Amino acid sequence: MLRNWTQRVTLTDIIVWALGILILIGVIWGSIVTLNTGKYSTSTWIDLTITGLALGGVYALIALGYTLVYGILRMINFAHSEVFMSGPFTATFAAQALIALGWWNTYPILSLVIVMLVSAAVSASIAILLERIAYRPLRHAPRLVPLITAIGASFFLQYTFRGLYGSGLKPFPDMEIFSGFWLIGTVRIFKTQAVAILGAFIMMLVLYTIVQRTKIGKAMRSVSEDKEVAALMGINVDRVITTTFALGGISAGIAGILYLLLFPVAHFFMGFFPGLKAFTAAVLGGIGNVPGAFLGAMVLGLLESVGPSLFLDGLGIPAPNQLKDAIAFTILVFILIFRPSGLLGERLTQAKA
Amino acid sequence: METNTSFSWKEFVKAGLLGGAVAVLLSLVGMVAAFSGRYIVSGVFTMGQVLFIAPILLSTYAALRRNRQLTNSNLFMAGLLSGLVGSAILALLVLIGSMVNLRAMLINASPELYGILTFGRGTGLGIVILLGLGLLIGAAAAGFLLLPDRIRHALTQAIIWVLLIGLLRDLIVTVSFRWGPLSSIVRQLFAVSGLTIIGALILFLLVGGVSYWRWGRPKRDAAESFNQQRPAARWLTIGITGLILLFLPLILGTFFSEILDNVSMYILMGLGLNIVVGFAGLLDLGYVAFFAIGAYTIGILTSPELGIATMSWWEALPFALLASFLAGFVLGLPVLKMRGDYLAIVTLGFGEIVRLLVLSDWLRPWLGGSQGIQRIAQPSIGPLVLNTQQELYYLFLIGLGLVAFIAWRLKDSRLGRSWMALREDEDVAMAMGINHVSTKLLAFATGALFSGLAGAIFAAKLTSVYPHSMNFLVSINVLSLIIIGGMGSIPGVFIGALVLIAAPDLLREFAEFRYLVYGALLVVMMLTRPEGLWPEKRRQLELHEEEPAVVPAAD
Amino acid sequence: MPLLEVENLHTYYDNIQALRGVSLMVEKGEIVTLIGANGAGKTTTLRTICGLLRPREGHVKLEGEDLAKYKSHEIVYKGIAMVPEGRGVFARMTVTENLEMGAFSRNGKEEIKRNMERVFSLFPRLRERRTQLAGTMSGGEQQMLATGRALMASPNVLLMDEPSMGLAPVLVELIFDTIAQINKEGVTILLVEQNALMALAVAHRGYVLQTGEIVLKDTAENLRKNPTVQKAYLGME
Amino acid sequence: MTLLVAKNVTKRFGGLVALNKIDIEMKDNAIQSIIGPNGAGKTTFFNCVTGFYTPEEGDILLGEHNITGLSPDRVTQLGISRTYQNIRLFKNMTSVENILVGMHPHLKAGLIGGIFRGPLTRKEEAEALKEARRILNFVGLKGRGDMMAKNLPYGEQRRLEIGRALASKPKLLLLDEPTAGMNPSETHEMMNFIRHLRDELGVTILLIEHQMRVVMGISELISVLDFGEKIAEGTPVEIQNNPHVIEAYLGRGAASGLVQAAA
Amino acid sequence: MFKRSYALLALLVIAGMALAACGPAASAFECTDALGCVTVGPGEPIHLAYAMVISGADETLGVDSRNGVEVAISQKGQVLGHDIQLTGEDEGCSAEGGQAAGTKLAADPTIVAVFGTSCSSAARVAVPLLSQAGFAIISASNTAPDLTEAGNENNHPGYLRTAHNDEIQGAAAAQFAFEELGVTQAATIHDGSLYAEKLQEVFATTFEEMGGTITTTEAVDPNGTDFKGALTSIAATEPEFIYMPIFVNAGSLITRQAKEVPGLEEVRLMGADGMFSPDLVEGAGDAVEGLFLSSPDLASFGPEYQSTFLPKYEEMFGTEPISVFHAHGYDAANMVFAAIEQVAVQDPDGTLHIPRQALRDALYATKDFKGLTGNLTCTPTGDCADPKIAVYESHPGQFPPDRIWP
Repeated sequence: MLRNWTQRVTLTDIIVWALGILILIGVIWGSIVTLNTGKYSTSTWIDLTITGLALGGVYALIALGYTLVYGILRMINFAHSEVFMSGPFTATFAAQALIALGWWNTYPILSLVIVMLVSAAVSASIAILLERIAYRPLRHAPRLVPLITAIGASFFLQYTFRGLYGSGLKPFPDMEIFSGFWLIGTVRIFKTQAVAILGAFIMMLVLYTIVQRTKIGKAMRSVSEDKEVAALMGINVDRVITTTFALGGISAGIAGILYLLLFPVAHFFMGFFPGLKAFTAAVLGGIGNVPGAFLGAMVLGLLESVGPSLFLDGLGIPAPNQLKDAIAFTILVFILIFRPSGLLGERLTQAKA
Repeated sequence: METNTSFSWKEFVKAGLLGGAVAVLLSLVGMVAAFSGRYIVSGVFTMGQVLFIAPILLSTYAALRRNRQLTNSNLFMAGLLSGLVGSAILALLVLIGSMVNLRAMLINASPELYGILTFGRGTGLGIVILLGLGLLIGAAAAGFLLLPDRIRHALTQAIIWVLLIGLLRDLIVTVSFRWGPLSSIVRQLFAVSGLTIIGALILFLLVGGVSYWRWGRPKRDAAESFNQQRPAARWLTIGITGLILLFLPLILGTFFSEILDNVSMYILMGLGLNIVVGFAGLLDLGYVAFFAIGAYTIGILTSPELGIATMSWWEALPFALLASFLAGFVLGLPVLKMRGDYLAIVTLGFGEIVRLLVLSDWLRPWLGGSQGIQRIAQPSIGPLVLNTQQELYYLFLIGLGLVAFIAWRLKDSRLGRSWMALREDEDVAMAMGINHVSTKLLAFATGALFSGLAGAIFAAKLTSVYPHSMNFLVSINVLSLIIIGGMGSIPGVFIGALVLIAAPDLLREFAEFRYLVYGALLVVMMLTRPEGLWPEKRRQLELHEEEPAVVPAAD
Repeated sequence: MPLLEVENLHTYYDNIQALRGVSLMVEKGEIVTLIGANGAGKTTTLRTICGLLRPREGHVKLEGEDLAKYKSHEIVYKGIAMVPEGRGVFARMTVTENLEMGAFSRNGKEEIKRNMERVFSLFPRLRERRTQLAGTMSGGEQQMLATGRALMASPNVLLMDEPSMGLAPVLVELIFDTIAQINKEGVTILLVEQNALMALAVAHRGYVLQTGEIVLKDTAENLRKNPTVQKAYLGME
Repeated sequence: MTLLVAKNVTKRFGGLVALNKIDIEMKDNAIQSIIGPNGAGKTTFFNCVTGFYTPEEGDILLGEHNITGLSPDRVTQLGISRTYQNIRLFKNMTSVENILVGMHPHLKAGLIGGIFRGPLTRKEEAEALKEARRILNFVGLKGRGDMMAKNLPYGEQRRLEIGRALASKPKLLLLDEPTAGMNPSETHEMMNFIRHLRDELGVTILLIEHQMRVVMGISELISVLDFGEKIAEGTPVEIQNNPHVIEAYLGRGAASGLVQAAA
Repeated sequence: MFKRSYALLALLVIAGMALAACGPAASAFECTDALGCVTVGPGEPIHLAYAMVISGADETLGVDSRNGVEVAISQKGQVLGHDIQLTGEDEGCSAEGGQAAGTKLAADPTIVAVFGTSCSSAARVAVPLLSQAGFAIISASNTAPDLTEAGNENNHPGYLRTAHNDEIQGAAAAQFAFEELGVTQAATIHDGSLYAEKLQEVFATTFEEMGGTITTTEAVDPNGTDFKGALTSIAATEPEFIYMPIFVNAGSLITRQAKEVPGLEEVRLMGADGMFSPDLVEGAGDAVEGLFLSSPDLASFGPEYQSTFLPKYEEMFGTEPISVFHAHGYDAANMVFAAIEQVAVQDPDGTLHIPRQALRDALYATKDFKGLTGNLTCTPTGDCADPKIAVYESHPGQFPPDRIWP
């Protein structure tokens, strides 16, 4: 066996593994040093963890859109970040209107529901339009083509929103009921964070149930396996795909409101980085897998929040938080190298060769 | 097909709606207003007006063309309908805008915009005028379709040229400043903005006349006619082209030299990315990383600021090239096992990592952080320091010639075939004895090398580098240009760069809407002409293949 | 009136013509087979009938009704089901789920249950493997599943594309036996088969397709005796 | 003289055992077949031999080289090439280019050679082109060199694929259902062509085949796989009379039919 | 195609020549200026240009200043009977963008003055080009000290700015923190922009010179949203004060999140003029309470800012100012108008001659110019901003904030 192994290993593998191990050593070393110096207290770590989970919740909901679409069309909807941006961006106007009506703090739950509906509706419509105009005609084209279209659509949407609504910041008003925090023992959880984590979890469960249990969910699964055969079963493939995009859009729209609760400023470029992170999360969890997207997002949120203080600080890197995006992207790269199927994804065997 | 003389009005309403929607969009994103200061024909009409009229006109015309079989009167009816619907949507915008303050949301829904749309005649009269204009547009579209081909062609040409020359007024005037006597002549044709009426008329008649006259004469495309020439004539063509290229900056002045330099730089990168994406089929969205590495290597090695080394540009160049080549190799190693879209995202991640690293405080002592690196050396030949855009143009020219030659040679080599085979079917290519890793790496590294060269010249041109110059948009620019030009096509890179890099540089109002238009262009291009403007022949076949072209194998 | 009638089909892949005026008909209760060489257009014919491909010319009629206005997923509701070439089971779904997908066009719970029973009695093997993922089953079992799945739609006409492909000869016999049995239960079948010998043994009538055209049509028995058929498709010298 | 030895080869996918302790040996210059129903592991075995899969257990030897777990390109360079069940040509390349890609291991020009095109490179390319035309003629595709592979008719695509496999000058050629989708007369031609290959070029050939007529007609030794196990091995006559094979694979009718046909 | 266009060109030239024959007669004015004069014919507009960032991530900065310039133009109407034409180039907030914009503008001799650049990185490349072309260049938002430092290679003749030098503001902030608040432990945050990094550097140097300690320097992503990590790192160094001269987006989020990080609840935050915006008050919500901002002394801002400038801005652009340097742009434009009016020579037919060197001299000589941003007086190297920096304390829902220092 050993002989086989040595034959199989190429220079590439050695370099890649060496890089991986080097980074791992760095991470461990950094963590040890940080923990030894005791620069941060336990409650600090807990705080960072909760922050990370809340961020993860938002990523999770965006990641669901990537995962659903990838599952069914085997394409990366690069413009999903703009689907995410469009909903909350528009919702800030709805929020202003609600404030003008005086509903915002008198009927907070109703207001939140309205804002979420607006956001989900806009995001879903953008997603559906995107599919109808930009992707459907290209369903049989080589894979690069729809990806490039998606990149184009992403830019088009970003700058259309910029043109329509301006490039300034759109503040999202605070909600009184969500200000402040709950104290559980010595742990502080900000209400907005709790809402984000909870909301994401519920949404994930809802989507998971839809995909696994309902008729349309089964139709989605069969379309993802073979569109032609699915059509032969009497499934309207186009409608199923549209539904998938709509679900992804709704989830992105809701993600957008959770995002605004946490970070109450919207602007036309707000989708780009969360989109990339969410994609990373989807890949991390195993793209095409709904619980995987959730898990991946949580892990990513955590690493991003805790990572810089934990790994980089100990290595003596100044301003470690500047590099937290680099952490996310490094994770993406290494996941795709060492376990492209992600944490929960099934290993796609190439048994069909 | 039934020979039905009646027409389905739905289609034309749709066409009108589409045209109107596009016109409204262009208005609301601010393009109409931005271009409304730009006269095409001074005092007559502006580019802003063109922007809201053209969508309706074109959409109506396209719908009519699809229904050519209709009777003339029906064509006119259909045209009127479509035009009216289109303009009605614009009118609706004006009407709503006059009643509700849309501006709370839509920042461009300004009184200024309504003024432009209603030709400054107020809401009531303006809407009537607008609707009338819609009918006029419809009638014009129908009438245009009914014109004899020859006249229609001449008319189209004339309109396009008037638009073009009118738009480029500033440039032409600017260049003409270099040519004293010519300047005053040229300035007669142009007003402060756009063409004078007389200028437009002359141009219109001239182009129309020439194209009317040329109608029906055999047309050959440039490449074909070039290939058909006798060797002597061919060399003459090459020689003349070479001479023109050589003297271009002297003829056109600094303004154009700057654009030429920019275009050349992007062509340089485009040729590199073309190898990676076009030849080998590896979508690389982090191409800017290698550009950054080339530029920063020059910066680190030549700038006295960091105190690392103070080489001359020429001494540092090999290091820059080597660094980017090796970076391509090293960065390529781990990612090349991936396929397709994963690769795209990972390379994007790489590009961002490189940007974040050069920006970081961590590496600041060596890379300058956000303050960048200044006082970078410029190349010198003997006593002559290449420090103006005109002089640097020659550096670009040499680099370009070299790189284009290499790209062209590689395309038809054993390596080129291996890339193509990998692109077509990776498994099978491996089973043919092609080492997919090293072959892809070579593509990646060669592409990186070209990008590094572009970066090295870039650093010399600016004498400074900043992390902010190394952003994702550079990668997107390069990718867009090779796609618009035609993936895998070497002349396509040149065309793509001219369209995407030179055009926005020439039209300054355009800069604000650059990425909006890029985005739309990429989508439209992929939907209608995925092979690009100057496609590589092979690629063209490949991208249009929807269903297996041969009857399925196991029938 | 024939149950299924195909008139003068011209079908193209891009600009390459695959069918050049194929006409055929299937009477109620028949097994009709379509034989021909690779690339003759057999699969194309089936795909055109069930709407996966659109003919440039010609009509497909079911009980006299032109199907041109229906999309492929709507045609299932009209009573045409297909067992696709290569079986096309949903590999990551269980046997039961596959069968449920087959009944996607049906709403009556009772009917679905009944059909499921019928499939299980036809293929007892499937009952044993109800909860197994379809992708992990053998080729023969997958063929059974695909056939069963098509039956779940209670079709009037069953289109079968190369049911014997890649199966052990011993299973081929079994599959053809089942085809005959399904037919006896009242399902009309249009069968495309490479294995002309077996196909003609089970079918009532047959058509011979060559480069997109019908070159011969006759009863199965006569076709078996036809010297051209014998030479070209049955391998008898 | 044995060319290929597969010893104890086992390959699993997750929980599924695709190949279970398979032993297959091939003599130099032989024509052998592997038969068995779909999913029996035939193609998986091919993939193990050509380096696409690494078996969990067992060794595969080509001559004196242990090729277990080598990457596909290395295996090809050592002298194995293959065709595919569903033809996999480089569709958008011409026939000649397909062959030239097949000749890859025997050409040298790399990055530098490709750019500078020195006399050596030019000579190499010219000779390669000549050789490619010769191979095209050999597989009966004279004059089709500049056609896009996807525009060739089905039978010619099959032959082009074989030509491409031959271009790497293999010692061992693996053919995956070479007669799939052919009518009896085409099949007959293909059988002759396979024999011709072996006799003319001295290539050892391993087939996967479903058409018993072909298998029985040209193989010298047949291995029968079922559910990843080798259930029998022997000459065509032995196989046809092996009760185990008849029960698991051939069936009584087919077996007797074959016996008649062979008679 | 090619032949046709050649033919076209030739015909154009001929047609043009014919027209040129009846050109206008030469004027009598004689230009003695060292850099030459710009001649504006009767009925022609005075050509001003901008080189600002109007696309990409930093576009609000440039668009806002440009809007300020446009407000000034719109209010001014005409200068000496001539319209004002404003054209411009995008400098992309980058060196290469600056070079492109600079080169292109430099090639147009009708331009009198250029407003710009927005970013200092662009300025370093663009200014030498524009300076050589003889233009007056006035930036509304360059703050890097080297641009107006005498003898520095990045200082060029003809360059002025209405934005204040980082040296002044950074030092003022340090002085405020150390002397007024009496803090000795401070942390700083920058966002990787030239502006922020330079300001925090100046702050840190001054603060340490005074005897304070900089506990740590963090850097954040200006487009980021979650800054808890960075704030936690800072909290671990136990500062009394955080100086974060960044922009509104990250600034408002940090202001909020700092209140949620244990150990930072009581730490005072201070921003610079990059955050001096109503958007910040809205974005940071209640957390804005007690946030210090340094900015030019609002007391010297004329009342016109609220009464006429803002309404005009909103009327023209449909939004409140989207960044911080609109008023500086407005002042820059008015300075140029005043200078032109001062030096231009007008012919009886309305033709205007603007001597370039004289224009520059007039600008450099600006003294006590009543602008929106204060009383502007230019130094010989072009620093025109009113150097009076004040510190403000913010309260929720209130803009402008309360001036508390000096």
